[in-house]
Amino acid sequence: MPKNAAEKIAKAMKEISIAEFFEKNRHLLGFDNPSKALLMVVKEAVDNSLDACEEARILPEIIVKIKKLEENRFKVIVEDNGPGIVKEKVPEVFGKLLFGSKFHLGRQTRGQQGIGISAAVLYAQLTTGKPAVIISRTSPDKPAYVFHIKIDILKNKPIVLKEEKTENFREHGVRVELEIEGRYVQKHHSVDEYLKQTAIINPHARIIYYNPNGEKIEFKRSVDHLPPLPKIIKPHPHGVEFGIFERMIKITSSRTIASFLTNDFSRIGRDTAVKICVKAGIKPDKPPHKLTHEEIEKLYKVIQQTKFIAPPLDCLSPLGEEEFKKGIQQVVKPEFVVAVSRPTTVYRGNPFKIEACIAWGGEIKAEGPAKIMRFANRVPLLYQSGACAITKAVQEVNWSNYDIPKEGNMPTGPIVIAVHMASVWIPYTSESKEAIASYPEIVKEIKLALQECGRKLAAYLRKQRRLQEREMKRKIFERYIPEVAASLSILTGENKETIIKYLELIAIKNIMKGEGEKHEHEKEGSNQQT
Amino acid sequence: MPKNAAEKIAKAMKEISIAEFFEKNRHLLGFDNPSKALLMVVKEAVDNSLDACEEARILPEIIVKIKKLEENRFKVIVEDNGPGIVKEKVPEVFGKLLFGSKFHLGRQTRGQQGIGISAAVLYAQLTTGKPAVIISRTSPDKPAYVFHIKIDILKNKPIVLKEEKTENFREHGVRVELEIEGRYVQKHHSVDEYLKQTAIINPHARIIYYNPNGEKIEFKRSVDHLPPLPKIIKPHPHGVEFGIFERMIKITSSRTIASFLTNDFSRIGRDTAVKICVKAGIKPDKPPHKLTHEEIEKLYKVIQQTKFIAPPLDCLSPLGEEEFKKGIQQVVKPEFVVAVSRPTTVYRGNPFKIEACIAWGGEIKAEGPAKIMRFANRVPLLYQSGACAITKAVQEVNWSNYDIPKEGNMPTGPIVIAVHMASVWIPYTSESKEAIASYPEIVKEIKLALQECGRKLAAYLRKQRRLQEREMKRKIFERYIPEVAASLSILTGENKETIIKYLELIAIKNIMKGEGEKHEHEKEGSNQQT
Amino acid sequence: MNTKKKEVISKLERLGRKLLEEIKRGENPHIDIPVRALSNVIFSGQNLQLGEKVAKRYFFHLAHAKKFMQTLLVASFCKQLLEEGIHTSLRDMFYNLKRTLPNSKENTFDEQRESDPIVVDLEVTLDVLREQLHLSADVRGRVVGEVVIEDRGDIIDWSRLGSGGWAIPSNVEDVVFKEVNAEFILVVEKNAAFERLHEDKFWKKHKCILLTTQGQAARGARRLIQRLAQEFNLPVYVFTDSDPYGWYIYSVIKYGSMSLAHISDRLGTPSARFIGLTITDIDKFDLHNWTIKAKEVDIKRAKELLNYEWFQHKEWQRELKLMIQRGIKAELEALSGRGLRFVTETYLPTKIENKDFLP
Amino acid sequence: MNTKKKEVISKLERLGRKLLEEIKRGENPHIDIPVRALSNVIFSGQNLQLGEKVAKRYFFHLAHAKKFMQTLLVASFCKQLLEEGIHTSLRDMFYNLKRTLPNSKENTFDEQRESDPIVVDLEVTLDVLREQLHLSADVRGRVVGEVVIEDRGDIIDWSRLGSGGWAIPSNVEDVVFKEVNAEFILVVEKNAAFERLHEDKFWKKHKCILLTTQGQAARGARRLIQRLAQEFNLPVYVFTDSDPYGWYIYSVIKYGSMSLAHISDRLGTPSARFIGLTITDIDKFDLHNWTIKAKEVDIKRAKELLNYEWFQHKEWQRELKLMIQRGIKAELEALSGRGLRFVTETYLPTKIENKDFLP
Repeated sequence: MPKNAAEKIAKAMKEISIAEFFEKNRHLLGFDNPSKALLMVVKEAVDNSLDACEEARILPEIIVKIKKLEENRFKVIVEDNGPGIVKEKVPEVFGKLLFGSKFHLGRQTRGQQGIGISAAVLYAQLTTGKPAVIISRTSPDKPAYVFHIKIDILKNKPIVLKEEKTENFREHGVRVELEIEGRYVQKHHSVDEYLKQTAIINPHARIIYYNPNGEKIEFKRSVDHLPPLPKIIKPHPHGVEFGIFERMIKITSSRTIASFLTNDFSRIGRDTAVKICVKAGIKPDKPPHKLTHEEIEKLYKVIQQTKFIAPPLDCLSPLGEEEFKKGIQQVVKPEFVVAVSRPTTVYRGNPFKIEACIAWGGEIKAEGPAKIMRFANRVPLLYQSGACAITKAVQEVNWSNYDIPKEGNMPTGPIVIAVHMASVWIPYTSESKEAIASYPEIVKEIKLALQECGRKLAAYLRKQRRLQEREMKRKIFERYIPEVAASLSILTGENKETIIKYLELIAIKNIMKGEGEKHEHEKEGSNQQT
Repeated sequence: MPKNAAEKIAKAMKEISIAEFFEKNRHLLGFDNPSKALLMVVKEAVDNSLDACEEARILPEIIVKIKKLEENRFKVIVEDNGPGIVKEKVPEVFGKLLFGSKFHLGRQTRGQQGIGISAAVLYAQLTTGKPAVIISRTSPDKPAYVFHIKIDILKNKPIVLKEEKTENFREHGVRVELEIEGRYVQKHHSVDEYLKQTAIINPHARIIYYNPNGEKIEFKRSVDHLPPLPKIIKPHPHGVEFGIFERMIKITSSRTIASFLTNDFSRIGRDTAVKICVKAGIKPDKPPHKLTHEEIEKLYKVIQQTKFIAPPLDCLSPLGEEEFKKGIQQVVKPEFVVAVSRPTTVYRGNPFKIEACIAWGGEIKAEGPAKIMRFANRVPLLYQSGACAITKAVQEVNWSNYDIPKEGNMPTGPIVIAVHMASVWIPYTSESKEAIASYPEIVKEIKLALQECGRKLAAYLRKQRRLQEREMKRKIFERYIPEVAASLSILTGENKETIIKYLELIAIKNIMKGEGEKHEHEKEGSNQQT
Repeated sequence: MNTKKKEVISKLERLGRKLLEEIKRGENPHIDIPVRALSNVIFSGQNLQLGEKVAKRYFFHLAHAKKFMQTLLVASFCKQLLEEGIHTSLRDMFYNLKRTLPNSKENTFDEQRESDPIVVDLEVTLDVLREQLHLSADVRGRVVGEVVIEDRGDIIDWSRLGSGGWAIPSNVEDVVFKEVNAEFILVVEKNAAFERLHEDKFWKKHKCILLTTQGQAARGARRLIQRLAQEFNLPVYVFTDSDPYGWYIYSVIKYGSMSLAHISDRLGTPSARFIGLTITDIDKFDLHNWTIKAKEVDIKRAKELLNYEWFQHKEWQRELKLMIQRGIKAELEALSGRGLRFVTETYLPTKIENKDFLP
Repeated sequence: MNTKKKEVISKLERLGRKLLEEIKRGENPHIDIPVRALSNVIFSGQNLQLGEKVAKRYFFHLAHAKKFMQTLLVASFCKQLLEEGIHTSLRDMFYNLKRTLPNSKENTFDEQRESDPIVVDLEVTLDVLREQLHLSADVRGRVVGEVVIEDRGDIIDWSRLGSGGWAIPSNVEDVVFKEVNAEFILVVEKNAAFERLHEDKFWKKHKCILLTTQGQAARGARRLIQRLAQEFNLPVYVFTDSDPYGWYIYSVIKYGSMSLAHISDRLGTPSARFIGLTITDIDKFDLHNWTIKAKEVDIKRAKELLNYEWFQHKEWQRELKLMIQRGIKAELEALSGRGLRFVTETYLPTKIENKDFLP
């Protein structure tokens, strides 16, 4: 071993900026390739716009423009009528990774990690070197400001190249303009598809889209009220892991352990808090920071063994069955549609709700496997369908129970299956938020929702089939009666026309009779002559 | 819109610690479930040990102990004979995410992101609340130190609970002890399998493993020299993206743009640097920080259009064909083994090398699909086989060309296929480093290596078959001669034994003749009588 | 023919009148068809017979309508055949009745396998033979021996037909036996064995009638065996492959078949005995070298036979179990492994002399 | 039999001696076997014949060794058959020769489909018929008409065999025709049509010999047709389904088959004419209602026939192309669609009167 090996290594050690880390690992954020990058940039901006509008109780109106500058080079502009961002915060929102208002929020939002839009700015800077151009105005009384922002990657801090007032902007809202390398596609994973599905899952939003070919596509509002603003909730006692629990004790401002339990968690009342302390052998009025590691461990165990009522559920913003159906009808134009909203349930202490909608017939193409649309917190998921709990649940449902044929493990036919998961904390399989992890509780809920939809669809299809059957019966009798009459005429000598008249009378009576009626069924051996 | 909506949102905005981020997103680091978490903890510690030993030119000897404390609770101890870590750096190495010596290194190492071992500490803290216990000693002249370390998650900083000297430790090395929630499995994705494959790909390492059942498993060294230490290289001009290039200009200490190009990149000589500047319309002696954005863009474009020789290749630590074969032979015990080391080639300016090894027969089980072992920079990849470039390449090779049957798209039979990718920068599909992204250049190299192995294996199998054929021929003639003789005896009246003697003489002559010889081949109609 | 042509016609007319009456009463017309499934086949000890179960086939029932129509088409076709005094095959009948229904793409019958079972339906419903409906069955089987018959006015001597023998027609009701000089009837499953025995003049040497069914016995051959056995009190020995199919051929000759259980009394020969091959014969005559590995379907079939009421003799249970256990079977030709004339000179004489038969 | 038994035996012995000499010279012994692939079949205009190509089958060659051994096993077996004066079937021969080779698990023959082609090899190599090797072929076919023959010492009158007719044996070489009172021979592919024509006494009314091949004509039937046609100068009319298989049956009767090209001169009847069914008949006799959709394999077979030299007559080219183009075929029974006696009373008389034949 060479002398001072450890010292030499130690000299090389230094801290790494998060921006630098993600610059090298941009695929973790979804910027894997040019066509996906274009989609991601639009998606991050639109998600932020929708979140801000909801927060500020504004019916969103979003304009998306994509201009092709050169082959593989695009300008992306997203403008909303939201509340705007206060001047002081604009640089950090767009120029610092892991900065945001939603990370610590106990409530359902689209963006959550504080990475999305700044990652888009990082990507623009990396591929074209151009700064992001942001316009923000928070009220008609105040001026609009234009910012030119880059990111200091080694420090993960914004660099403001320019900041100036402008009068030329709408009353309130944000406009983001980014120049990026990208590729425009029109198929599966396209911006077009993303905006179409966004319109379905946000029927209260109006989206106007100018695609790179210069065409204008408008998705109109199909619901004219905002979804209720979800409440912020404190964590449920069963939703925290030990490490987080220990940290909460260290930083709490509560004076006693009992009030800590009551104040810092939902669903723990004063009495329960005292009982828990007693059971754990800790005085309820002991100051939290004086607890030993062993006491914290004991306390945690007791909590895990105690039953609490489920967390409050108004932190979610589900779509609602009617709204889901309207969104689908507006865009997909099916013959029949059914939606189911499951009761809210809990996963790792986090409330979540599954909504499913199945559309059938109409303008849906009949060939091939069913189209599956996946949504999480009102955001469409386009990539990694194979890794997603929704796809898994669709495959696990026994569709043949509902008379829907399968090919491989996917249902087929003129069907669109849409599933929405609303939750404070969606367990994505990666930061690019493309697939929901297959936790059993989640897959189970999705399956229950799909099964209920399936039953309703099957009932509809059965009714349609009964009507068809009656018609078929009528035609068949019409066709066979002359044959039977002719044969009977040969066997009996009775006039054929007479027999036909008798038979037609019985036929009418018979067709109208309930189809459910059963005759004693023939059983015949299938043996051939031997 | 309510008044001051933007202000209210702004108030909620704050910075998020990277530790906090990964705490919530631990699946990004591979800690998805208890059994995988156990494996990840062992893996991060062993990878660090191997890296440190190589850096310090020590033949590694690593002891891994897993003790089961309760159902789902384990103590993991990994001890090495490496150079140790200097006392001052121990807390940050284990208690701060994104801290390390290898992130900025232009050279192949196992760990790279500075997240691995501190993520393991974070996981331990989260699930059991216990601190990591670290012993480190850098030389026999110095004392060993014991640290008890936790992470301050909100600040991403280490908390040292205890620091004391100890005499009771080996001359130099590191010992890591973590208490975690986990689950021990013995199948596919097990610690056992990981250590077995680690022994294959590091034939110079001695690994002693005590599993939770108390059994001791030892993997001996099969090669007794260290792999050469890879050199650190400067970036290749074609290996940097625009954003990084722009930043390098901003922070360089070179005085002129020409010397910046010469000093900060590999493969740019003084003359080339001047030519590039001239072509970009920039004075070669212009100070770098005075370049405008447009000038930087121009310069970057000219560089992309200029041809350079490939980057230096000694930054890699390939295994070598002989070493790969020895590693496989020691552990897999096949009848035949072949290895191929491809020439180093370049992907996005990063040099990489593919090595492949195919083992056949012997103790390899004959049923089912071939076993595939994937390695990146001497680390086994156990998860996400389906998403990996190696698996993709294996599936794309036309194995039937080498007489290896396929089932679905996988080769089958008594075969182990092992592939190693060595590179300064492996493009993993996620931070948990489980699969290599399928970039065309990489898949192509893997396929070439596998095809060469395939050809050599096929040649071996053909030779075996020829020998078998000759033996078969001998047996067949031996069996048929009495029959032919008896029949001829009936047809001619000649004595049967006499005919047998004549025939045996001809047979001996015939078996020894080259198998390649061709008789005029019979052609017979396959029509049956009609 | 047992029942006169007129009687058959009036049975058809009665069926028609019944349906017409139902129709005039405004009822859903139906035909009562005795069920031919295994569940309604009864083993009387002597032969297989149909039980009492009857299925009703309605016209105004979606699942029955087409079959109802087809039944009437066949019934009226047969009435016309009888009235014109002409015979035809099942295939000709199919073509004669096949037609596209007006204003549709639907056919009266699409394939012959639709019209064939309708004929059997009529047989059981009216209790007549298809031959009585003037529909001829498959023709298969040849016979030799010292027998003189009269058929359609011709005098035919079975011992003087050269190497070919007499081809058994589908209808043997009208055959008159003029002279029968034989002590037993040997029924052989396969033509090759028949030729060997014929070349070796086995029938002359052993005073027997030699008959081959050429596989599963056609109705003509079964009726011929029955008539000869009953009218001249001749023992019948059946000689088949040693496998479940061969044994089932024997049981059909003896008891009748499940699908034709309604006419077993006119086709079965309950006095028939089984001469071979048995699995035991493989040991007795050292045929081990020429056995064949039983296929899965053979084993499955053997297990079915094990449960049939008419295979409940202990000897048959033994053979079947032996076969399943050893997983082997053997063909008649296996005897040639011991020499080409082994069957003529050793095997059959030994079995007959020792009365080594299975019931 | 044309060639005497002794001659056949000496042919076998000559083959043995040739091989023995090669062996004694230390050479790799081989048998010259004329190639029977399509590439070596020549159409003489009269019939199909084998060309000059010969394949050599060596003993000491891995791909040939087993077949070489098997050829000798069959050759020596046949020599013994001839010497003992006994006939047998291909299946019996297979069982007789099947044996496990000492010290191995290998059999001389595993399945009959290994031994059957060896017999044909010997036929072409020695230029003898399998019947001359005392191996009997498949037996199929029945015949009626005003003909009296002598076979194995029996006098048989084909007009007095009742409904069955005479079953054609595999070897008709030794049949002696005593009396033949007929103006033509009508060869019918299918048994059902034969029965219809027989019941309607077509052969009596039209003074003909009525023969059914019951599918592809067996060697016995083909030789019988040839002998009757040549020895009594009778025209032969062949009546098959309107599909490539029926037409190929006709061509085999007329020209011989590819796999038996070596003995076409002893089995073919070049003077035979095709009476029907043709695709044109479907229009002429309005049979559209009873055609069947041609399967892919039918179309493929028709395309093959189109290229055969012996189907190059413009009439046949027309029929084949018509069939491919319309994608339909028809069975003999289709004529029953027009009435059960349509074939007897209208179709055949019309065709014969108008000499509406295909070459």
